[in-house]
Amino acid sequence: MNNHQTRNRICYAVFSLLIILAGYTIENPYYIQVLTFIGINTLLALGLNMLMGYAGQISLGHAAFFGIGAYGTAILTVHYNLSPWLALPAAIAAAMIVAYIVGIPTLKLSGYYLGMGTLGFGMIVNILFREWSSVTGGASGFIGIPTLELGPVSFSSGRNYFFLVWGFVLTSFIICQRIIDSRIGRALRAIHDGEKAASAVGVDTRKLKLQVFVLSAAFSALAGFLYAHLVFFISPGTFSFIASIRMVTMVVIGGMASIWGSLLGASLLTLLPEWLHAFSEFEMVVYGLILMIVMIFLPRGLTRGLLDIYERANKKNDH
Amino acid sequence: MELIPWPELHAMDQSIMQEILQYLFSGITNGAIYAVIAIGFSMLYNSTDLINFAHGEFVMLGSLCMVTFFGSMHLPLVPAIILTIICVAIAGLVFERLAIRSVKHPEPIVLIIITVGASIFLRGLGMIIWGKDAYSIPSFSSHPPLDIAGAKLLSQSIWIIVIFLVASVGLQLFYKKTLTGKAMEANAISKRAAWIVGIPSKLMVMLAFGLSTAMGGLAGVIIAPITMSSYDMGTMLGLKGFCAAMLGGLGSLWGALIGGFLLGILEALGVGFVSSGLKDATAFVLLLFILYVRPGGIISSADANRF
Amino acid sequence: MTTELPLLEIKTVFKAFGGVQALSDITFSLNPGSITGLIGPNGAGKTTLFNLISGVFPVDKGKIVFSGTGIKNKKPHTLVDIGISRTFQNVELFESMTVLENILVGQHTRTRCGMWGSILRFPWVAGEEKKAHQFAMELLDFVGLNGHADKTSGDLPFGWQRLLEIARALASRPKLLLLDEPAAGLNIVETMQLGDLIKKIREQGVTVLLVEHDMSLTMEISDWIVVLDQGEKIAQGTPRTVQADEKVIAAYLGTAGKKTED
Amino acid sequence: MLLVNRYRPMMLILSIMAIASLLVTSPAFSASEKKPFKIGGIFAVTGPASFLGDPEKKSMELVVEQINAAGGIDGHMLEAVIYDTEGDPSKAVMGVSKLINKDNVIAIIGPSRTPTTLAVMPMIQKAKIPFISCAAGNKIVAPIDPWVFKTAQSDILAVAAIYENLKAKNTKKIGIISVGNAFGESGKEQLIAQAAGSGLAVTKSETYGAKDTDMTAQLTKIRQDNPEAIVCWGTNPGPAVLAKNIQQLGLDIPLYQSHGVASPKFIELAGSAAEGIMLPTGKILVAGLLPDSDPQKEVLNVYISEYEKKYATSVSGFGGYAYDAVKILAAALKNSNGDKEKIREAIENTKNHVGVSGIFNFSKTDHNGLSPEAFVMVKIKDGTWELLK
Repeated sequence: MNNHQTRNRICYAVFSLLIILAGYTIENPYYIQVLTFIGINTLLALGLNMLMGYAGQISLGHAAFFGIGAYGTAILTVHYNLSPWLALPAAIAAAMIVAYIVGIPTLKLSGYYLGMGTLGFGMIVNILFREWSSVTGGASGFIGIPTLELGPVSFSSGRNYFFLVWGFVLTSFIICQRIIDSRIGRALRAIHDGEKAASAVGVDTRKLKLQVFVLSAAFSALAGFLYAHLVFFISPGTFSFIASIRMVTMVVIGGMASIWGSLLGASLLTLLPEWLHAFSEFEMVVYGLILMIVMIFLPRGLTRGLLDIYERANKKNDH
Repeated sequence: MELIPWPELHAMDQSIMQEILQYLFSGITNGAIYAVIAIGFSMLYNSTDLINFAHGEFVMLGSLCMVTFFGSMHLPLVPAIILTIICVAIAGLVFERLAIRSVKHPEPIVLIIITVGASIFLRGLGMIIWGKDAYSIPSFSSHPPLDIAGAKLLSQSIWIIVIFLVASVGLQLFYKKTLTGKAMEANAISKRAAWIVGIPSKLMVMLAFGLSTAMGGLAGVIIAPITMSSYDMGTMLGLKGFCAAMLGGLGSLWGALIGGFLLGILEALGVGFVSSGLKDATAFVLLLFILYVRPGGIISSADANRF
Repeated sequence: MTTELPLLEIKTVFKAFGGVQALSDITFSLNPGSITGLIGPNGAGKTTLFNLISGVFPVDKGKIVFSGTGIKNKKPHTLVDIGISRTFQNVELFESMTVLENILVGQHTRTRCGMWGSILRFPWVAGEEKKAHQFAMELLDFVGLNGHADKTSGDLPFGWQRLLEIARALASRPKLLLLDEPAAGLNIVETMQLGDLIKKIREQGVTVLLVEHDMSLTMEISDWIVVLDQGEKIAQGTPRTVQADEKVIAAYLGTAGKKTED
Repeated sequence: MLLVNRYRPMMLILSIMAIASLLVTSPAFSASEKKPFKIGGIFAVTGPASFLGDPEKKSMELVVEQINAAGGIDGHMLEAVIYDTEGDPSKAVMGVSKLINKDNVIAIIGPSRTPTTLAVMPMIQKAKIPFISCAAGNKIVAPIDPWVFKTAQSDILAVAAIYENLKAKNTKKIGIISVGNAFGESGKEQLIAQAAGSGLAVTKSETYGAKDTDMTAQLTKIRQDNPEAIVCWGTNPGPAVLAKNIQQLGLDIPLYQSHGVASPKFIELAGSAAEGIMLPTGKILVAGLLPDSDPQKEVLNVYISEYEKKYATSVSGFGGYAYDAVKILAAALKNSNGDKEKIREAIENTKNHVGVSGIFNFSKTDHNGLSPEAFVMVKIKDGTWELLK
């Protein structure tokens, strides 16, 4: 146990060092921006991974919370002139409240029914973003979201924003790691392994599932907040069904029930289109093929899959 | 207070009736499309416990094949339809053989991602083969629309409903009367038991896949004349069909039928009496309501916990 | 036997599934510190009764009283909290987790660190974890699985999985332990060890209700036997009186007797 | 769990690899001897707006090729770097960031859609780089941003052209149906905003989904108030479905479409239902019908023949936005020596530039530079266009 904690501490120390290193050595604002997007996607994947990987509950509508975070801060800062730093907790709270209300009936479902329930919820929220145009700007989008500022520091420049996003990512990683290593995390994994047995050893499965649903909504909303103040413009398309599917894909490709898998999945899905650019017309075909092949041969995601291969190779070497 | 003279009142009534009838016809047309797509979902789920998120793309393939065979190559109607359905079914079989059967641990999440991957792949393929443009083909027959009490029922709608009825009666007969159909049903209920009595389970799954994608192709065929076909038409249709299947009760043929028509009609009435902008929301609000109140769907053949 | 209040009372309980009456008019009670065997041929309703006591299904009619309070319609996790713990007929471990983690989850109701506690790591949380650890180790010792704490539970041999499941059930410090066919799938030696373990559990002051097909085991360790047949209670008493009961012989031992012989 | 923990560092290495690979994927662009002017293009080449982005990309490549064949600008060759947005604002932001920071372009053409344009504008403002959008939305140039221009005709002008036609026919009541995306919404806003000024009453304003298969329900609702005309605002294929539905329902109400369907594809899709439909369009669609006196005629003919020769496909009404943008930019690049502020000023002072989409007269207060003459009204007759006067 102690060993495990030290190892974790070393990992996070190295990780933070890498962030600082990257932030100061990478000069080109484009790369900084790409890494910032990766950070935001990592937050999305991480939140959903807590729900899917640890609690074993699928959600095909998580982009709704991403959107609530983004629209929440946009509406509060632009229409009500609120400071973004006050809008942040408000937007996150809004997503959490919505998650709580929706979660109570939805999480009673399981399997495809849960998938469809969350999908329907996501669609409805997206239609609201589009149709409630007096507040959200409708299909044309919401313009004029302000720059984040903290005293003399302005988060408009790439480097500052990079550190802000990755600071949040690091904090979120630590929060999730702590939850996973705690009594709550064990109970979550127990639910994943067998809901009936978990409830028979005293885990209030409904309450816990709801808590994690709310927690993952909070991470998604945080990502939405960061997205809105990075791009300064949001439109409903960014938070559509496709976005929800992308989030699920990040989690599954990266590796379920793995914090680092979220990072890997988010990095890959952010970078993949860049790499596939060379295929031009064939981009979609190749993208679809990659998804299928990874899932067929490494159904537990890249992180676990590669570990398995590594272990097998090691075993062979041993004998 | 002035009383409205009755002939006028009568006229008003009539126009409202005519309107409602028109909404119904509009709903029935869309509903039949949703129902055919929903049947594809349900059939597959029934035999394999799988939801094919690429089903909408098979509908797209059907539509675009029809554009090629009927629209550009000018084949006669029936051969064009049959050829299209065969092509789509073959695509479905290849997909099952290469992708689905290679999965060692068929967990729902893994299968969802694989079928989503397939849907992106097929969309890309459609774009390469047919390009980014939309296509349209003429209606199967050039009858003028049917006029019923002032409301118009499009000739293609009649085609859709007739083809839909033929297909569902055919399926019903297949399941109930033929040995293969019964074997498929047995396989759906318990793979082990079916295997023990000598039903080749793998073949049955493959057959189910072929039939399901063939239904998808059929849906594409009947949609092609009323709307425009393009490589990206499948996603929304697939979602609506899935929605309809869930509404009616996943795994039930009659459920798919009821779900499809209910969805179509409510959408049309939603446009008429609520707001056209919220049309799609109508479908999904209804879906959530059903899921919360009666998770198994209107005709629940199995409990909602089935994975 | 004693003048103490019974720990668990089943009072005229009825349960039906669809049209099938699974249990009708069942009444009996468990004395604190006793081992009670619940027997009956297949389909007698034993597992259904277990599921009613552990809150998996609601009771149709009648009452179940635990330590003086009615527990009808309480959720399984609340029942664990007030002291009822169970195992399953087909072992249900958290297979991807280690042996130790399984027992730590078993202590879920006896620990209280929540979301905030785990995120902020309050000073008391570490203490709680440490205590939970110690107790888990003690339990592993108790069931004889010491030294295997870090193994993945799904990889254990079946007999050990049984023991682990019992240890996990004990982790919630129950007053009443429900064991659903604990000897199924065990060999003779393992069964004997199991018998000893159940007696040891009773010595710790835990009341045991046991469903078991292995007659020799049941008759040997039980203080009291309740016999069900087709959803009805047909007899109860000490092992000796039950074995002599003609109704039981007719309904149960007559047919199942063969089973004990082989 | 422990097994996984042991390999945590490995996962870290994986993530380092992911980051490192970023750096690897950047092919270092080596400057050619002549030090070319690098200009960026960003269009929705694929995705739902590819009908805009694809011809725009082709048109941009066409002009760049021509200019280079003619010896470039002041001896500098033009180099176009073009990225695909897929119509997605996030991808557009990434693409523009890449153009500005990695490719170091001196000006940017595109994106194709209003939301993607609005999404990248904050970056343009910060980077202070000349930018000519190909999107229709009026929000792009109102309020005016010094660095942002656009060549596509605003929907304001399109609506004005339709309303002028309606007014001439003494129409009083119209029904609107628009697609549920940015294009439809922006059109709807303009239609409603300008209605009163043209003496029109909008009785119903409905929307449809871009992928809807049937719109008879919306039409039934619009029909209730007996409007004298229906205006549909969308891009293919939705408006063609609508046209078919109107025909099938036997509605005898004149139908107006937007410039969003101004392409032969629309007639092909709608078939016989297209007959009698009226719409505003840039002159490119009816170049052959224009009188020889029309100042744009020559430019249009040149563009059409060059485009069709190079790509062996019929010209689209939308590629012209990029064609004009590159032409305007090329003119501004002259004597600029690549100085961004000079380029910007030169664009702002462009006068009487005869383009495909109209005659551009930019100024400090007008960054679109087009007048209502940029649009003509056409009617579909016998499967082809007929100029309305």
